[in-house]
Amino acid sequence: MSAHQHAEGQLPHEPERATLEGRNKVLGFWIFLGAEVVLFGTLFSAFVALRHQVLDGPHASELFELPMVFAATMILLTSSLMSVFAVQAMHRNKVKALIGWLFVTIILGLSFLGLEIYEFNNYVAEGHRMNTSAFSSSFYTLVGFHGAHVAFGVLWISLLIAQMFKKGLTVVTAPKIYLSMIYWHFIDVVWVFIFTVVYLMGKVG
Amino acid sequence: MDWLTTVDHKKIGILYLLAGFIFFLVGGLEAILIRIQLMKPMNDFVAADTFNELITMHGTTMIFLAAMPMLFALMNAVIPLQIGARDVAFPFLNALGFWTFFFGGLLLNISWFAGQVPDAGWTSYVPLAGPTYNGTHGVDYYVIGLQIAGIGTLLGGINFMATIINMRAPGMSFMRMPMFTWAIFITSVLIVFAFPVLTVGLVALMFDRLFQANFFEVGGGGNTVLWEHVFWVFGHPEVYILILPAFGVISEVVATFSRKRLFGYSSMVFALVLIAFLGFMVWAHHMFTTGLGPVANALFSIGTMLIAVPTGVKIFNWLFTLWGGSIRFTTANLFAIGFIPTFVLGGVTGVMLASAPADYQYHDSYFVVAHFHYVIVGGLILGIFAGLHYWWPKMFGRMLNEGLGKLTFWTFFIGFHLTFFVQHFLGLLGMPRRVWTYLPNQGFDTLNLISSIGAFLMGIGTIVFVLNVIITWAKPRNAAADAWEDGRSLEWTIPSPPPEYNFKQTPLVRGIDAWWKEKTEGNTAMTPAEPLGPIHMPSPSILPFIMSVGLFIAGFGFMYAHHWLAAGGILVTFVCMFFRSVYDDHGFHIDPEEEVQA
Amino acid sequence: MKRILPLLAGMALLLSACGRSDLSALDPQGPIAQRQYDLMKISISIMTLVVVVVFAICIYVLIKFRRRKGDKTIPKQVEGNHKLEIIWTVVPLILLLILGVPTIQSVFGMAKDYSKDKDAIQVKVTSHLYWWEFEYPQLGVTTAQELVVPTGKKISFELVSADVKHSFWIPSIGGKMDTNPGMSNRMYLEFPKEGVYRGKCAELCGPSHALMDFKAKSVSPASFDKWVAAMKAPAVMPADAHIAETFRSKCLACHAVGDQGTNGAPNLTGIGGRQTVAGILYNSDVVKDPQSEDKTVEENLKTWITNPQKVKPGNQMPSAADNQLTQDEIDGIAKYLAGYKLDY
Amino acid sequence: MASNHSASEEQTRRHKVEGPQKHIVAFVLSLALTIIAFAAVAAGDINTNFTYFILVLMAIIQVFVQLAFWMHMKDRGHLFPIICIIAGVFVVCAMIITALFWVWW
Ligand code: HEA
Ligand code: HEA
Ligand SMILES: [Cu+2]
Repeated sequence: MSAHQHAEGQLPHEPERATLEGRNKVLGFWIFLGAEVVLFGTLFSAFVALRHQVLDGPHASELFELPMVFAATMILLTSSLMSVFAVQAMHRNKVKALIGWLFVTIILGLSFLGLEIYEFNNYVAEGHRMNTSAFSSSFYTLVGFHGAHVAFGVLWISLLIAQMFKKGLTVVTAPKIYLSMIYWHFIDVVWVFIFTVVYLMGKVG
Repeated sequence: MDWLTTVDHKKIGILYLLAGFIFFLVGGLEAILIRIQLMKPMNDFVAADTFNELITMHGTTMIFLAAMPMLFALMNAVIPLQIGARDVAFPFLNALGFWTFFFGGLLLNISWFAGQVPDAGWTSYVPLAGPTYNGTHGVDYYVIGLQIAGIGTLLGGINFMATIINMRAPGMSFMRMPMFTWAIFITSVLIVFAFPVLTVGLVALMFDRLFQANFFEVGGGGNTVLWEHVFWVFGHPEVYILILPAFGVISEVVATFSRKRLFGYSSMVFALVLIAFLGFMVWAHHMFTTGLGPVANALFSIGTMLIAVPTGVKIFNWLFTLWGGSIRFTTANLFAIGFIPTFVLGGVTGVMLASAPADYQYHDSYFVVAHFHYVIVGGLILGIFAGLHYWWPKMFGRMLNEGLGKLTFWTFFIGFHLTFFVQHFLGLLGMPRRVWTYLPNQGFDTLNLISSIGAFLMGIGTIVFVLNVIITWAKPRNAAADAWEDGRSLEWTIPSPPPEYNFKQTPLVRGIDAWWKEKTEGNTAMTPAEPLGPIHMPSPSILPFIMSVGLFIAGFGFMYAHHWLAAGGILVTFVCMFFRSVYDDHGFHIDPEEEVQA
Repeated sequence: MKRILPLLAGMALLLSACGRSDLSALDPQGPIAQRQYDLMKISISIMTLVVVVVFAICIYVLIKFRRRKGDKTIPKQVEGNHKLEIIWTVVPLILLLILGVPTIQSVFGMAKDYSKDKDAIQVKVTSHLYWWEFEYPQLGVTTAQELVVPTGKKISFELVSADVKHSFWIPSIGGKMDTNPGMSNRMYLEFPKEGVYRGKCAELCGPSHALMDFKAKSVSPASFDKWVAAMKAPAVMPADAHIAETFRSKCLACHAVGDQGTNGAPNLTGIGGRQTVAGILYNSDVVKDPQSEDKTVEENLKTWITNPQKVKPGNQMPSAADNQLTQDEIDGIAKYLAGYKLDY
Repeated sequence: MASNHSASEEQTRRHKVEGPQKHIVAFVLSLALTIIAFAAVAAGDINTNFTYFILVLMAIIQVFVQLAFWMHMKDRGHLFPIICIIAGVFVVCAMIITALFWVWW
């Protein structure tokens, strides 16, 4: 594959798609996200089926604190925007800016995680544990799965930042950056449904 | 060592075949024990709880550890060759997929040695499989073993989808792909969208069992019907995951041995897509007696019946491929031709089951056992045997012995019908399935005896196949490139077995049945689509193996609540992922011209 | 031909031997089973048609188009045939329509709810590991293992499980419905003829799933009323005071007879007249067609009381040893229970 | 097919790098949608079903916005990603409907 040379640097215009490996990765990752849609969808349906089974534990409308959820939502949304800027920086072949945006992204991701952990702690203190009721089990599993995805994303992006320092932007590293950004957006999209279905609808009753 | 680190799809295919076949023998042995126990009324050959362990492990092993891996074996061995590719899209993931499947299966079967074996049926219905009524670690082995093996399957699905989309040789448009490739493509789609459902179900069951969650615990507000839904939303597409590749094999074998192109190619493709689509909307036909109410039962009845139409299209297209052809009765073709009527028998009993009010009588009786063994053994297993005999020369460079092959066919085929035909009647006469024994004088005795005798015949057939393989092994590797002379697709243009890089030069595909087209135009080779040059190959890696071992260890850690062990296992896996990300695999190059001289 | 033969043999089998009339789904004894059998007949006819067509084409093709030795000719490469393809899409659709219409009618027909019907007999079925409890809420009666119903009436069932899933199935009368823990299901059946029908558990529920049989006995409405009265009559206790005391303290802790005891384990009222002990030990002095291995009620009771695990592995009843029953006590209780028959 | 097809795609690809404006618009849109959703709940006294309706609508619009702009689904060459996501959503819808209607009946 003759790489198309871009005016500003040595890299082709969309370095993530410059090689067959890169294109395979992008496609494969999308397929993986299709599978993830089903994964989260199943968790959602379990949650929807069990959401009223609270037994003696607190009900969703008593439990959730909207301001905190709102803050978490804003943080994640903003981090998504940051990751868009990261990809744009990559397309301009500006490694420094790229690293900067990635850095902001994971900082926001970490704050989101921190908030979530704090939130879970509060809930447990109020007697809402994994084994309290079917509602609590499905709540922690669904939101926890999302949290685990965020945590994985943070680890992954940190690793990529390290690689950026060491290897710079190449046709090998570019697809990785691109994928991690798609992944990050995906997490954000899932969160849209979580705050809608779990928190807001739970609050409505 | 070479085999532990390989990322070559051909070798991985052989690994899948070996492991899958061994699990097939294990599952078959379990089946034989089941049949011995049921040979006569009130038999006490095995104890009641052992029997439940046997059926559970038989069903689980056969479906997840025997049938699917053997299909993956064929996929790996054939797909890249059929589409003119040097390898799959993700060779590393391919190896990882194999090893996670292998260690997942190993973990599941270690339960026999731990003495705590899953015993709630392959469907693991709660609460029987839940912590309250199943206090031992038996079902934990099921949950964790399948979870690990499931990762492998999902990776395989993603891999083959990407491979088929991105790696086709120049000129091979979607509508020029061989039918087997199409079948695998659709199968992969089904895997990608069905397996995550199982993953979540298993996670929920695992949380219930290990962390006192309440998904399915009625006392905690959980719901047992939810498990049934989750299991079957996965479970029904799963049966098409099993049968579609067999459909693909039959399409290839029948066309080759009748020297005719596949009849109605585009309708075959359309039928595949339709089956896959409908396959996701009929799961509740396994739950007609759960009590979902008449509306659900009516809708799912009709939906299920509709699947008969695209399946029928395939059946008749095969028959009309044979029609007017010049049919050669090789072993592979015998299996394929045996497949067609047998599968139809199984399919039509499926449509009978789909009629909900009648299913109130059939459900969980031996009629269902007869149905699914007709479609699975009479469909899928015959299909796998057809595929193995057909592609054996391509995989190993040696032709299987035809005489022994035919003996395998006849013993297995007759044994099969003996075993399972009578089971229809057993079910209608009132024999429930999953019973470890039955009282005499209920009209079950003779039929069960016949059934057991048939199972022994199938056992003999299998043993003959093993003999055939061993004998063939001692023969020289002399299979021709186009081993059956009438090959139609790209895999028959390269040596048997193919070199590491498959194609010296990527071929240019000029039509459907690419190789056949060249042959009829008098060409002896494909037109290359690229100049001869060094070929890039991925380097072998031990990481997939180690990652799977990590998961295997973590599985035990979770099960026996050794949290440091679980964490350690997961850590091993993550560290491997870290290395994989940090150290770029630059691969190596092979120069085919040098190879020729060397 | 090899494939046709077993099919024909099977057909012959189907027509001649339909199994036991109190068990087989092929010999319906009630309208629900009859309706299901009718559906089976429609579907089997359709399927036979399909199978015959496929087999005919298959055999014709295999005979006509086999390759002769050394034949090198290349057959015509046919792409397809739209007319044919339309035929084999449309004809199956029509066949499915023929099956689909009665299917839907029956689905809704069988789902009719008689729970509010004053004329219907209400029965609440509760499944346990591994026995069946039948409660008649209208009548204030509870029995176990042997369901007793009047002929000619709709029997409206409410089904629920006390532990794991089971499934309630009386093949010759109609079936079946799962019993789920925590949720109840409904269905109804009718028993036009008097008789005793075999019922089965059809959902894997543990080691003794295979042995979780029950009986459904239909009697005339007059007998049924007598039976209800007899069930409600005060319990007949053992004559021997020591046996009575043992029975009360050991057995009635879980079981019930008449107005005594609790319903945590099968109700024993009138057990001496039931066809089986524990659902599977046939009583040669009660059933019409005893087998050589069948024993009398009293013998069966002794076997059961002494070591229930041996008969039904995994069941919840303690053995005589656990209950600290002496041989005399076992004999006494067995004798008493064997003589406990209801007159109806 | 895959390789030579993309080679031609490579040549016809736009050379200009897109600016951030579009994404900021998308961001603001997302913010607005989120705030509407939260406000609808915080307001509290609207009819429950209507609130549900607003919530679901906002979520769906937001997902489209994000998929289209941030995950580049509107760009060329994203046919398979679109199919993947739609297929996933299809399976999920079937299950959610089941969860709503048939698990507790
Ligand atoms: C490879 C696996 C496989 C395949 C392909 C199928 C195919 C089908 N299955 Fe089967 N099935 C299983 C594996 C499979 N099944 C298993 C494992 C179980 C039990 C699981 C368990 O409980 O443990 C099961 C159970 C099962 C049930 C539940 C029974 C019960 O538990 O009560 C039902 C009910 O509808 C059903 C229906 C069907 C139908 C309609 C098809 C159709 O796809 C068949 C279509 C094919 C044809 C119809 C033949 C060809 C068509 C023609 C020649 C055209 C003309 C035909 C007509 C007009 C009829 N199956
Ligand atoms: C791919 C799937 C598959 C396959 C291939 C088979 C193959 C066979 N099955 Fe299986 N079966 C299932 C899937 C499958 N089954 C499932 C899903 C269930 C339901 C489980 C449940 O209820 O949960 C089931 C249940 C099931 C039952 C019902 C149990 C019950 O409900 O109580 C029976 C009974 O006859 C049976 C028999 C057989 C037989 C005789 C074979 C034969 O075809 C097997 C032929 C193979 C051999 C005979 C191998 C011979 C090998 C040797 C003899 C050598 C052994 C040597 C060594 C190991 C060194 N099976
Ligand atoms: Cu199914």
